[in-house]
Amino acid sequence: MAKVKGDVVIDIERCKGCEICNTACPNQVLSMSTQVNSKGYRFAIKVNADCIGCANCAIVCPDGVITVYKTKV
Amino acid sequence: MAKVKGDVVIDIERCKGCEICNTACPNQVLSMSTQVNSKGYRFAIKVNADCIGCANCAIVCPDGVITVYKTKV
Amino acid sequence: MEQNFDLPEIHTPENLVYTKTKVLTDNVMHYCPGCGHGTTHRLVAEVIDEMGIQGQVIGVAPVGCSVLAYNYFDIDMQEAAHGRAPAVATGIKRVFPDKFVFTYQGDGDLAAIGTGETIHACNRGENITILFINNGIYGMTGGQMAPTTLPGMPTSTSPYGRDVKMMGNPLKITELVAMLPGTYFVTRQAVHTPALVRKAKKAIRMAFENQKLNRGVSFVEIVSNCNSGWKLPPVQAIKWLEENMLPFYPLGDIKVNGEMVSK
Amino acid sequence: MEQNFDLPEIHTPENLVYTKTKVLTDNVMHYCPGCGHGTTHRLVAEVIDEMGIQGQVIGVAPVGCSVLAYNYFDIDMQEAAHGRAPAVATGIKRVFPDKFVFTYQGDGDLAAIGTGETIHACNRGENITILFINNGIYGMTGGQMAPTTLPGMPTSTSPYGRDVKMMGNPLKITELVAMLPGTYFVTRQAVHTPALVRKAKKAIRMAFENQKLNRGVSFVEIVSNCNSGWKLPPVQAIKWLEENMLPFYPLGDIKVNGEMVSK
Amino acid sequence: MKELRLMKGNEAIAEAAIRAGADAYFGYPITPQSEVIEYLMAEKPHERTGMVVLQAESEVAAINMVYGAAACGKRVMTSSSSPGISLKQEGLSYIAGAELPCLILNVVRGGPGLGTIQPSQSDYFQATKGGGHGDYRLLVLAPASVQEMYDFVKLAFDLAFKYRNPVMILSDGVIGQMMEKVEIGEQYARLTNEQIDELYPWATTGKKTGQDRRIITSLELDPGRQEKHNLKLQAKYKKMQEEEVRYESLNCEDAEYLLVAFGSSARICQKAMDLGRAQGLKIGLLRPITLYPFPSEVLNDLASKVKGILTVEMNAGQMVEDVRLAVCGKVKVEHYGRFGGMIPSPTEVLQALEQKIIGG
Amino acid sequence: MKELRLMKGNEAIAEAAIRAGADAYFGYPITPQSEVIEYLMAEKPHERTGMVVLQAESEVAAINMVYGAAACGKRVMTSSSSPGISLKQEGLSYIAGAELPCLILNVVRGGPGLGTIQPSQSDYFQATKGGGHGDYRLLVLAPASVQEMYDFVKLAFDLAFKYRNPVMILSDGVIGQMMEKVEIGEQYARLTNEQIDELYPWATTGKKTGQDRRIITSLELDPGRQEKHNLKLQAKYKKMQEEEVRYESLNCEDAEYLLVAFGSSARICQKAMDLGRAQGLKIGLLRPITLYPFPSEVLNDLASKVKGILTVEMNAGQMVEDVRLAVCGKVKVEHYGRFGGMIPSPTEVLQALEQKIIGG
Amino acid sequence: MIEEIIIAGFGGQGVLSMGKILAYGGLMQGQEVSWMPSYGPEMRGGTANVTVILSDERISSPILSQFDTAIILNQQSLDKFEKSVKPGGLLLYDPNGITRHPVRTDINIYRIEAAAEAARSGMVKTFNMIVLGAFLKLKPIVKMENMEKGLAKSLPLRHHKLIPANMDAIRKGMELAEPVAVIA
Amino acid sequence: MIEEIIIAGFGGQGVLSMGKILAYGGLMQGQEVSWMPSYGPEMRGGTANVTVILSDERISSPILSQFDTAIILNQQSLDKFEKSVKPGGLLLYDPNGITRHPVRTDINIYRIEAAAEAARSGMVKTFNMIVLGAFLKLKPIVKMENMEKGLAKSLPLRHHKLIPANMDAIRKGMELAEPVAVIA
Ligand SMILES: Cc1ncc(C[n+]2csc(CCOP(=O)(O)OP(=O)(O)O)c2C)c(N)n1
Ligand SMILES: Cc1ncc(C[n+]2csc(CCOP(=O)(O)OP(=O)(O)O)c2C)c(N)n1
Ligand code: SF4
Ligand code: SF4
Ligand code: SF4
Ligand code: SF4
Ligand code: SF4
Ligand code: SF4
Ligand SMILES: [Mg+2]
Ligand SMILES: [Mg+2]
Repeated sequence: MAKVKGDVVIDIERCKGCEICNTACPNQVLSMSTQVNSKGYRFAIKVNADCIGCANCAIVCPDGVITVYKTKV
Repeated sequence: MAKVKGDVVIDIERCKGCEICNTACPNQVLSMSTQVNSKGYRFAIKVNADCIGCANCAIVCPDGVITVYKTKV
Repeated sequence: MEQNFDLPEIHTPENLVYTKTKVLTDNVMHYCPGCGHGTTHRLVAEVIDEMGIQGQVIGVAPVGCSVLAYNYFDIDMQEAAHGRAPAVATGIKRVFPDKFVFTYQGDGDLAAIGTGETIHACNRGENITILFINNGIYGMTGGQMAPTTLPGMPTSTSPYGRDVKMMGNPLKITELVAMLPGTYFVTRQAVHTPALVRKAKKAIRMAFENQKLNRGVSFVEIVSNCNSGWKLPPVQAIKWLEENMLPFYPLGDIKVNGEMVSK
Repeated sequence: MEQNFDLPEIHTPENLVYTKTKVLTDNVMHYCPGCGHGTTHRLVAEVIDEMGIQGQVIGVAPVGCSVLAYNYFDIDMQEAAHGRAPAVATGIKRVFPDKFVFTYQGDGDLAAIGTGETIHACNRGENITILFINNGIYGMTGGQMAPTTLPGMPTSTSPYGRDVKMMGNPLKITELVAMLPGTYFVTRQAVHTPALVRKAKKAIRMAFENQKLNRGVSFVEIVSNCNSGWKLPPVQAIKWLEENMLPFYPLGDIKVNGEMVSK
Repeated sequence: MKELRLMKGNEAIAEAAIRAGADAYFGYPITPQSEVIEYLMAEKPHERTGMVVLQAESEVAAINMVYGAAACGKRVMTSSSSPGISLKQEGLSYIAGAELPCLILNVVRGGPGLGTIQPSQSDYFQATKGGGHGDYRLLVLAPASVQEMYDFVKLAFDLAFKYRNPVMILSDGVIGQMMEKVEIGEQYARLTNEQIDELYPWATTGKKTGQDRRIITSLELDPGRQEKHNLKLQAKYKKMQEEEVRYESLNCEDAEYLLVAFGSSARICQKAMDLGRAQGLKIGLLRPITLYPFPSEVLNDLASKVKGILTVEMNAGQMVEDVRLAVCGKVKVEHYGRFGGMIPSPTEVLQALEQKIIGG
Repeated sequence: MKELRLMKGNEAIAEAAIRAGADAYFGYPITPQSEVIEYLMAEKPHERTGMVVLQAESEVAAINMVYGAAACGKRVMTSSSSPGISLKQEGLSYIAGAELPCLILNVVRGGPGLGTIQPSQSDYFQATKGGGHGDYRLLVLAPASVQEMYDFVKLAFDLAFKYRNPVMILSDGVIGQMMEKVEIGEQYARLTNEQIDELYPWATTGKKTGQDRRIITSLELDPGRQEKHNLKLQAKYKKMQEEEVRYESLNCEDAEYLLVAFGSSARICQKAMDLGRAQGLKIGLLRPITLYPFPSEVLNDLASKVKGILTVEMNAGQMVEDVRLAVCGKVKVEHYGRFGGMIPSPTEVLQALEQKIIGG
Repeated sequence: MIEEIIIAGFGGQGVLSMGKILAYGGLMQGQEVSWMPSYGPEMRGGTANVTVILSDERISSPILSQFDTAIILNQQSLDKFEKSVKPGGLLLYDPNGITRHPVRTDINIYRIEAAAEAARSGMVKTFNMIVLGAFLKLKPIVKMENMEKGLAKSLPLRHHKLIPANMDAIRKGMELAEPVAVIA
Repeated sequence: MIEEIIIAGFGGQGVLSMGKILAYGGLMQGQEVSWMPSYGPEMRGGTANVTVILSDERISSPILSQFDTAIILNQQSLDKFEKSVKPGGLLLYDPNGITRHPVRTDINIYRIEAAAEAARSGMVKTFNMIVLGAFLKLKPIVKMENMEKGLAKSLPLRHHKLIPANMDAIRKGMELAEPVAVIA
């Protein structure tokens, strides 16, 4: 089975720090920043390189913040 | 079994000649007059002496026209 | 001159079997000949009479042929705006929880413009009695289509018969309100034969008795005739009712003691 | 500074798995963090995108938190008065039978003030899609009790919890509309986990596909969270939803292809 | 020659709607105007022109169906009578706020409340000052004959689209129920969807590729922008005042006494005027046809010439306020009214004029 | 000393209702007045006084619940904001027609349509001329402070029962949302059912043996009798005009220029007046407290003394018509308005006065 | 020419359609016409009346309190409208069911036994046309040919076969009008 | 004495309650007070502001466009209200998150590092009281004893145990107010 490598791009200005993506990620890739964006929200950040591009985070994100890429390596 | 004798009193000014009492009477006691009352309606009249005071006519009469008496003879 | 069959000698109080209750006034009702509104009025009045609650009842009649019901019931009454009787009754019952409150509504009133008020009063379980006269038409305004008009039935706003594709389906609102937890007793009755009148009266009695026990909504539908709207003489209208209305709106209890009656 | 885990090298069109659909505008939604309105918007937009019907859809959003939905959907939209979206949608669909028309309504909107419009549009079988976001509360106006508020649940107008004796029972309007002959597809979904999102999207897709076939009303309830109204952070709100809302509002299809789904 | 028919006012409205190319009617029955929907249903307009006719579940639903269809650029109408029109006030305010064209017919009956089904003009304030909330105006036409019931339908649609504003025909039980001769006009074609797209770029007909989406709303959370929207509405109303005032003036040239009345009251006043003139009284009649915009200017002019003005209304005194505002104290203005379904007779109007104005 | 509290206007209304011995509140949430029902629910008035508080399914239901309970002789109220008040117009017309006492609070927001939730006074016409159908009037009180929000509740109930007429408190988002000091008055007991039977023989409390049944209705099919009923209503309104006009006049004795404003606009005008007086301008302020009946007489008197009048309203010019009707051409009357949720500042009011009246 | 007429009777007597046919007749003759009914399905079992005006000029008020002619078909209507006939005007009534007969002496009073005739001939439906015939005899304001055209216009096509019978009834009514009291 | 104040910041910063406590303090001191919020739950995630007036006399307009004092807690509010301070008036702001600092030279500008202090002390909830303390230091219009009474009045009974902590925060704020630019 080919290994899968994924990555997410987070539009931090749209993010509201709700942490729902975080809960949905199978690999605990996401966490919340300590800084805030211009609206005063902490935002989602990647905390490891384990993303498999499953898009779980993106499809539960209420604000359409996350773009997901996936490739077989 | 004691024989039952009934009679109905018809308030002809209230009667609207709908003939529903007529249909409900088991003994065909009632029929409609040829004359009209002051509202222009034909009204219920008794056409025989076979009333048994069952009150069927009275309880289906929409206008509360009929009073019923009954006695054992 | 017709023959006289009177038996004045038996007209004594002991022999009295039936006479118009005093809870109905002596005013002649404005209903068309043979209209079921009259019969239903009488039954409600008789129940009030027999329960001895004439002084504790407040009735609500909204717009519809029975808008002048207050001319006939000798009780305190309120006339309500079209469709709003359940809200009006809610207002009354909430400030007078110990009085008996009933609404007397037509099918246009209860199931068209008043749908929201009907559903929500039932859903809240207001402790009231709802009398619902379903004649499949707007009687008062001249025979327009009602939510309950049968498929194919002609009315003045469906002159070629109700076309369900264009005008929608007849609404069985009684079955709907029976689904709500706030209704305790839901039944469908008719009043065009002596036997049905007797059953309907029992149902109305139960609907009022439930109020004493604070059970929530008691909902009594009466499938009735509108001779003017249907353009049929009374006796034919009753036949039409039996052949067309009753198969679609079958008589019987739907919910008793808060439980659906299984079919 | 946090560590950088970006893999810009794989950010190519072939590798793109997921990105916000263009049927949503780039405006940042005004919803509170974690609100299910956002997710639901996205799914509707994705379905419109995938069906290629952006130019044929007219959406109706009445008052409620989603009143500004027209800022987010890149389609022609109408804002409707509170509760009236099904009537507005009826008006649109009747003059544009070939367009896709949907309403997007909250529980206060659809099941309180809009009860009459909801029931009658469903009963007429208007060929529209109704999206019903049930968060058990009036989000927009500051968390008042909705018809769908659970027993005992505190809101700003039931600060000591919903007392069903006084305030009435929660209304399962979805089950009611499923009883009406005019509804063709009635389902209850949620969008707080990836699996549920996928299912919900399928349901929304089916609801739009049905319009092509002139099947009548497709009604999709989404059980959702209102973090502000419930006064819970998003992740906790989702937990509360699972533990409290879902047992009362069980997910799943209720009516498919015009037939009740037997349980 | 055009086709002549004897029709009720309510039927004339319905026939005129079909002929004007109306796309949809949504309404709920109520006396004394149910003939509108009854006539439409009998005529099968879906076959004649493709016009949609739907009996709604309530007046509230009906006006919101109008909202939805009007927002699509369609010619849409509804009709009702007083209590039903009250229920439509929120919807009307939304329609005015969202600047949607449509036609609302009110065949007024006596109020308040359930009142009576007999004719009345007691909804003048509601129609002209905005019975709903917010600063908005309907353009209000008051027909005084069955022919005008017919003619004003097309006029109303034209004005509604010219201004993107709801237009009300304020009629009453007399005009709605009476039959008169009507000249039936031509059948205008309904607009095609392509024509709508071209003529009404604001209409929600489905977003066109490469173009902006259309949004129909009356919401503006930002008060600054909402104020701008209000100013735009006010400018529109001002334009109506400049361009759309309509009235009929009879015998006003030499009049010493002026009757002002609209709708069926004006018909009665015309007879009263004839009776008075026969007695040598120089009476004129000014009949406002647009109640909003009100013919204030002509009244102000006439006020300089006459000795007194009597408004005759089937209400407790409503239009009289607009007459007083127009006249601005120049001359005495009194009101004579019958109400609750009572209709003044020409003789009693003449008496009132003599007592309140000529003698008074 | 009476108890002092800092309260929002909306909360003051709610507390005042409990203290005035109100029997019931029926309402539906809408910004900016949802605090009324929220405060009531939090206070558990069913425990404090036995008062009933119910969140209705809609504004239409709420006003009809009010109808039912008011017909029982109970002290009943509802509250809403503009769109919700529009929905209540049919019910209000019924209540006025059936002559039932009750209290309606409108915390006005900017319209038309959904508009904005910000403060406005654009429902003046609707409140004073009858937004519903038929010839009826509400008695309308316009509070200008949180204290008046509190005080007018009892006053409104008293007037409502004195006249058997609905009374509206016409407030706005400013007065509803602001907090000010409130002197909390005593707790009045709710009337017992026996007291109601004695005081209000018209109330439907259950027919008493040997007495006539009570009928609450607004229907009268016979136009002659309906007209009598209308005349009775008109006589009542006349009595209100004679007995219930209320206003506040500030610095009117020596005023050369008069500001006329109600509610929160009057507060702003007061500041504008102070600013103007500081510049030596002799400005007075007349604040109508009852909008119906309108203080026409005092305005007519003042019109003889001042050089010009400016009405300041958060609308496009509504009360200005009543001022003009009162003044009857004696002196120039202009209107300055901000709307759509915009609130005029004292300085801009002063500028408007200078431009439109003093300079103009 | 202007003729102001009230026709009044029970709901079922064809009062409104009689007025309508007369008005259509006038229309066919090129006259201005108006037809204003008392209305209200909400009032059941009551009386019905209609004001019909035929005129050579534009008609002002369609509602009147004084009439050139009153055509009266029951007691209530007689009681109500006898006084509304202009001095010198015409009162035409069917005596069937009338117990209190008209008393005015300043008007022309005629009777038409239409109910009796309709019963006799078995054509109950043409009752109102008999009355109308009597009126047209007394006031020949619409030519018969125009009445026929009026009937054709006012009846739906499927009822056009009834026109001859109706015209016969009108002619019959013309024969049967009888003076009761005629002023000098 | 009359003091017209605007307090403005993010929704969650306690802007409204700070205003309310100040107003209650004034009330306890026998002053006339008014508190007028920008409102609208319908606008989510936006900014909040409140106008508070304390005065010895009856307050006319509760809505103002010019203020004696502006208390500013975020960038948007600074951008919006800097210009609304009367010449010679006071602008007090928390520099946390502020990138574009105030520039006016005709007013007195002070800063209060309340966010930082609240974070430091772990008492995040008292952030707004620290700000209020700074204001009261600069404009001692309400006595501390009345502030304490005001707190007691404005907090529900179950929160009265928090009064000492709040008073401490006010006192802390008094210490921390720092001038930025003070006019002569
Ligand atoms: C707001 C409003 N809309 C419409 C009407 C007219 N109206 C009066 S009764 C009625 C319907 C009557 O039908 P139903 O309720 O079935 O009673 P029925 O006369 O058949 O007994 C209607 C439409 C009204 N009075 N008020
Ligand atoms: C006629 C009218 N009544 C009340 C309101 C106020 N209002 C706006 S939205 C709303 C309820 C919102 O709740 P819901 O429909 O559940 O939507 P949510 O915000 O929860 O998504 C209310 C009561 C209004 N705008 N119009
Ligand atoms: S779900 Fe979306 S909005 Fe929420 S934290 Fe994750 S990226 Fe941000
Ligand atoms: S795509 Fe999947 S693995 Fe990657 S961050 Fe999102 S949820 Fe985690
Ligand atoms: S049922 Fe009553 S109204 Fe009908 S005919 Fe018999 S007695 Fe008369
Ligand atoms: S009482 Fe019975 S038997 Fe006698 S007339 Fe009536 S129905 Fe017939
Ligand atoms: S119209 Fe119909 S419902 Fe009304 S009284 Fe006549 S028969 Fe009865
Ligand atoms: S208030 Fe509730 S429903 Fe509205 S946006 Fe916030 S979380 Fe969502
Ligand atoms: Mg019916
Ligand atoms: Mg909700």
